[in-house]
Amino acid sequence: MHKSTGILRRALVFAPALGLLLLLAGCAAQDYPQTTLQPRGDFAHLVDSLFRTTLLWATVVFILVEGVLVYAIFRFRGKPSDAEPSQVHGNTTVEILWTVVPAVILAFIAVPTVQTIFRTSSTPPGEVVEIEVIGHQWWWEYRYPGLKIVTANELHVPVNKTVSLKMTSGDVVHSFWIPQLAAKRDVFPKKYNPLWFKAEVTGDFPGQCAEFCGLQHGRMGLRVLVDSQPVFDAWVKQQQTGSPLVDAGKVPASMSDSAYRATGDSVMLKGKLAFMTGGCIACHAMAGTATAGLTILQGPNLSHVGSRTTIVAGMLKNTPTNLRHWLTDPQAVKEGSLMKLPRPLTEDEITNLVAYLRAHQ
Amino acid sequence: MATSVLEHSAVHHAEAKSGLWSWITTVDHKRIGILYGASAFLFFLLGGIEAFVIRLQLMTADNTLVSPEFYNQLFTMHGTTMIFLGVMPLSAMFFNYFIPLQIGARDVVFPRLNAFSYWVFLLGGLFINAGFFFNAWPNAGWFGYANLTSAQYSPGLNTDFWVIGLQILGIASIAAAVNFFVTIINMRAPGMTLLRMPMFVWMSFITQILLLLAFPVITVALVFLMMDRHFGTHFFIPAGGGDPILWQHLFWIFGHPEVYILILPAFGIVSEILPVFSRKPLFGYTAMVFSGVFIAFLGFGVWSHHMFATGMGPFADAFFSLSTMLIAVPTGVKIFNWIGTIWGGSLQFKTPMYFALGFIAMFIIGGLSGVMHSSPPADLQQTDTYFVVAHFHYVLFGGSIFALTGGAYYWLPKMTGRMLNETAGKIHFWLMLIGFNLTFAPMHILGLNGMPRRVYTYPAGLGFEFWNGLETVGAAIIVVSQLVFIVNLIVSLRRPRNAPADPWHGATLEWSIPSPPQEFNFPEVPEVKSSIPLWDLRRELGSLPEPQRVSGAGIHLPNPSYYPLVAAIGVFVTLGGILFAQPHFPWYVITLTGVAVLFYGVYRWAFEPAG
Amino acid sequence: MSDAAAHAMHPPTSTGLDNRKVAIWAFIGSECLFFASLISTYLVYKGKSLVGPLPHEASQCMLHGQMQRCEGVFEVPLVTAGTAVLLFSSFFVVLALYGAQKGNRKMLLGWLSATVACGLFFVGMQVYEFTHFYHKGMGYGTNLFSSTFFTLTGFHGSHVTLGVIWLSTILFLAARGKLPPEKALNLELAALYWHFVDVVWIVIFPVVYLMR
Amino acid sequence: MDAHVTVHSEEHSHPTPGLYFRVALILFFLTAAEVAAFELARRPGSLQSVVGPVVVPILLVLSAVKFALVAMFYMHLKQDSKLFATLFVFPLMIAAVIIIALIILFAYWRMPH
Repeated sequence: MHKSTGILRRALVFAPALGLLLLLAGCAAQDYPQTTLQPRGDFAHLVDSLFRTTLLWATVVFILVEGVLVYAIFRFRGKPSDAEPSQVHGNTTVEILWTVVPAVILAFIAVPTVQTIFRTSSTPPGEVVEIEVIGHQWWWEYRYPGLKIVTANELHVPVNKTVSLKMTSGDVVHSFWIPQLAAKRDVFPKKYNPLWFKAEVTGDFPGQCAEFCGLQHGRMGLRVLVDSQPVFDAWVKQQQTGSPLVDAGKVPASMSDSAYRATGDSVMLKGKLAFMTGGCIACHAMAGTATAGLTILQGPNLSHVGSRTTIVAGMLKNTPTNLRHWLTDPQAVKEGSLMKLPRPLTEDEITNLVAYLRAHQ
Repeated sequence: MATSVLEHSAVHHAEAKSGLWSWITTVDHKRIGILYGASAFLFFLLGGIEAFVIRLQLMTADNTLVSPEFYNQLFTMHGTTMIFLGVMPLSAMFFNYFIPLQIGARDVVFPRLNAFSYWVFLLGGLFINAGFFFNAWPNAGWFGYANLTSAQYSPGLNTDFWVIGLQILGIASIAAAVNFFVTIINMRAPGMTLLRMPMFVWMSFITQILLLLAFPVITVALVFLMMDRHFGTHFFIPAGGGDPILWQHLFWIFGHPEVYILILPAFGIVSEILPVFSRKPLFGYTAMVFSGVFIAFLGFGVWSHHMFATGMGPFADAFFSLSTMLIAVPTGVKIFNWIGTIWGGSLQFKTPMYFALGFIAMFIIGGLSGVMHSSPPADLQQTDTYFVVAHFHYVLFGGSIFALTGGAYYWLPKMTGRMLNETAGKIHFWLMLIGFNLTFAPMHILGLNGMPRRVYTYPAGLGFEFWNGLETVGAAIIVVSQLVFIVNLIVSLRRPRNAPADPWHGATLEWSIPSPPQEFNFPEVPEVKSSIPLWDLRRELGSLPEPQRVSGAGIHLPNPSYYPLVAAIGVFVTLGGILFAQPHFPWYVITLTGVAVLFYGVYRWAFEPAG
Repeated sequence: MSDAAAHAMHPPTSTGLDNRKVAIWAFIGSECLFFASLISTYLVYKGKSLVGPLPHEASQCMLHGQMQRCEGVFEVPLVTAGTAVLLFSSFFVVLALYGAQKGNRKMLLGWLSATVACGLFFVGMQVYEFTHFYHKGMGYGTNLFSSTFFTLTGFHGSHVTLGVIWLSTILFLAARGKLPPEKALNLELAALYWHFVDVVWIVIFPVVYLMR
Repeated sequence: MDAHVTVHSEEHSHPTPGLYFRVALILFFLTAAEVAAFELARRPGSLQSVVGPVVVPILLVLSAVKFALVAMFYMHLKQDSKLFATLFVFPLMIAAVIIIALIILFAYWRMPH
């Protein structure tokens, strides 16, 4: 009986080790889009190599110590009738040894740790894209002071270029986390915290708030869209149109009301009317409206909302149906969200708003 | 054995005292221990139910079993309950019952203060949970990070129940810590020098020091928070110049020693069980003592490792990282000494031993993932993810709960006079070990693959579904394992009291007296010559005779008193009144009434004959 | 107090030290961390107030509904007097204890009354100071300085008040002849607490009032 | 903290009221010195430039001396059991470490970086 339980015990004790190995060997980024184990940015690589160092030592120690433990359990099982074992109280040599050896192993972790602390603590020199990140309950705001862009939830960055984030919060403590590109850093109101990274491939990298920040902490997602330089440049050019940071949100004549009236684009006119009278304008900046130039409003800037792939802080795909659901009853979609309609919108208003918002590419 | 039962009913007058009033007025450390144990176990089950609902909610992606608000209440109360109302008072049960017995004392040094601690603890625990009935269970996390807890972002009473309840519990902890501290210093049997104390007493002793030094800090932080919420200050409110980071510092200056408060008693229990069931003394007794002292001392210099993501700067990061790694050394020494204890022994596989060995195996894993967190850059990926959740459950469940359960199987026969069923105990162990690993091992994988903590759900497509589903299955197995324990306990309690005084051939003094002990513990105070007095005696005599119950006539015992309860109610009303602190409401009438009751209780207590 | 009777029945303690004395020292050790947290907060927030009033410097304050220039609030002479009185009360209580231990009833009652009087003077000084600050436009939540100051000194003041109540109780007992030399420990415990409250003020006075 | 420390305060010569009085006098003068240092550092004058830069260390030292005097003589730590001194000094050390650490940590936060 002891024999079988010993084997079972051994199997069970090693299960977590097997799990860890599986996790390193078997998981691919496509299975876990938010993984920390497949870094795609230089900051994340620094962290990852340190992680692998600690994991290696942890695994070695784990196998050795658990191995000895299981061996001892197996080897020294006894019966009540057995003679009393030798009454050893201690062994100074052994005790010194197992104090010193772990300390030495720790040094192998400590040295690269301290090196990495200093390497990650400040942005590497050279040309950088500066972006301000502001956490809100429960969405992310991004401002590109140099490029004069304000956007939300989806962070566009160019590939192979260092991005320097200056991060703060508009309300409570949040934590900005982009696992595959960098790591996480808490953001505090009235304080700026740095983070930087250089993405090495283009693609779509999800992340999310990592510090508990209230009711909808679980739905405070974000995405980082790493673009090739030409795509990024085009995106920048598009976003600058109507940006609050460019001529206080003034739009070109081709996007003015009179232009739409001339082309008979009733959606833009009716949608805009719904935007103004439905109450959206109280919280959202929008190109072509009176709030276009404001950066202090409570909700995300919607000037280019049609160009985003998701809405509601990464919760829903940006489709007409989802947008319609969201505008019909935001509290049903995301309970407690600060998106509160002053009055229910009519069917017509919603239809026009959906078309209007999606048209703002 | 039969005669001892007979004699028990015939001779022992003290146990004739029964009924509710005798429990309310009791100052007997053993009865108070049982009260702690019963209350804590109920709270522990409540915390377990909360955990299981959490697991059901996370079983599938985008699940809507519970609302986000209720989920946040569940995880807040799960953490708060398990730490303050589960593991700490379960340890307190063993402190109460076994510190006096192990050091050969008749009671703790201040029996009425002991009763006071228990009542304050119970009222505090009920107070925090009372929020449930007002739809205001605490919901800002057991760590209560400012400024989410400010009146602006947490307007309900939820956080008030938490802030005030924790202050009440803090008073209970400090009062109990003073009591046990002095008890261990001063009530030891003749010959029991500090370096002959049982290891459980040693680890408990260190725990009391940590309680004394850590709880004042959280008390101050809670007072600040209460002032922010009700009295117009801005300690943690940025708009008024306050800094939410200060909360984090004060919280973790308390919070890290608190981790050792939760685990050191477990170390002590395991250090009692392993030698007895290896039939071999503890390996490296002195090293065990000093590693414990070292862990406690260093425990005050590592708090900021909970805050690497806050951006403290490279020098602070490096300092707190290295101090944290340093703690791994004495912790490793303890693990190696436990293995050294079983090495060369003659291992007797009784249920307590199963849990003690399971403890070592699981604690190693928790310790190693802890070392992985101590590296700040790596921690920037791990913190606030399920990797951390896995880590501290391996320490606090795989560690503390396994050890406490082992302690229950080891010591319940002494407390109740009844043996627990061995087969059921082993089923309990295997189910718990399997369920535990199924629940928490996958959390390592989830955390490293990007699942953050404290989220009420997760979207499909991030790869989290499979592991979460598996974890919920594991949690169900844990639930079954606890049911096995409860059934075992109930069945055992319905049987006659026929446990021998020394069912395991123990080494320490509690096994020298009948099970359960008589009210006065020891008919005469024993002399101690080593850390294993009973083994010495057995070696001397060849075997130990079953101790007989004797008349306690002439043995002086403290009188029962209800003033500790009165004083506890005073504390409860004083602090509870602040819950009603609204403008234009005379809440201070309630608080002042509480102060009056407290003073009344304390004065009557002080001038009451102790016996 | 009646615990003393219980002790008489107990075998002598392991260390030979009185249980209650070990307990009060353990509690004092715990209190060190309580005041350390309050003092750290005061220091960490020093100079971070967004509006006045400030301890020493002139600043802009909200008073009578409008912003105006106001002077530093501290009145060092008054607090120096309070400090001196508290220090002397420590001196008085050791004399009272000396009297209690030697069975000198006159000495005990005289010096203990003086101690209580000093304590009351200190509390009165603090009540006056707080009221005065309030009239100068410094409420509890006015700024970080006022909040940290009132919390730190207020908790100290509440300790002094408790000490006064404790010492008064003993004075009452002593006056009725219930503090014979063999019970002098009852006073010693209160005295230790009282000295601790005094040493906390020895730190607070320079750190809060004298460092600018 | 050994079990066999059986120090009874009676075994030591108790301090006399005379000693208490001398301590009280020193405490009084040290307090006066504190206030004097404060005034000298505050008032414009020839001594301001001398005392001003070192007023904080002066105050800390004076306060520490006063603290030690009260603890040693009035709280009897000098002749009482070492256990009591340990019970007081150990928490004081931790308290000091925490205060200093917090000051340093928050000083870093305030630096531009």
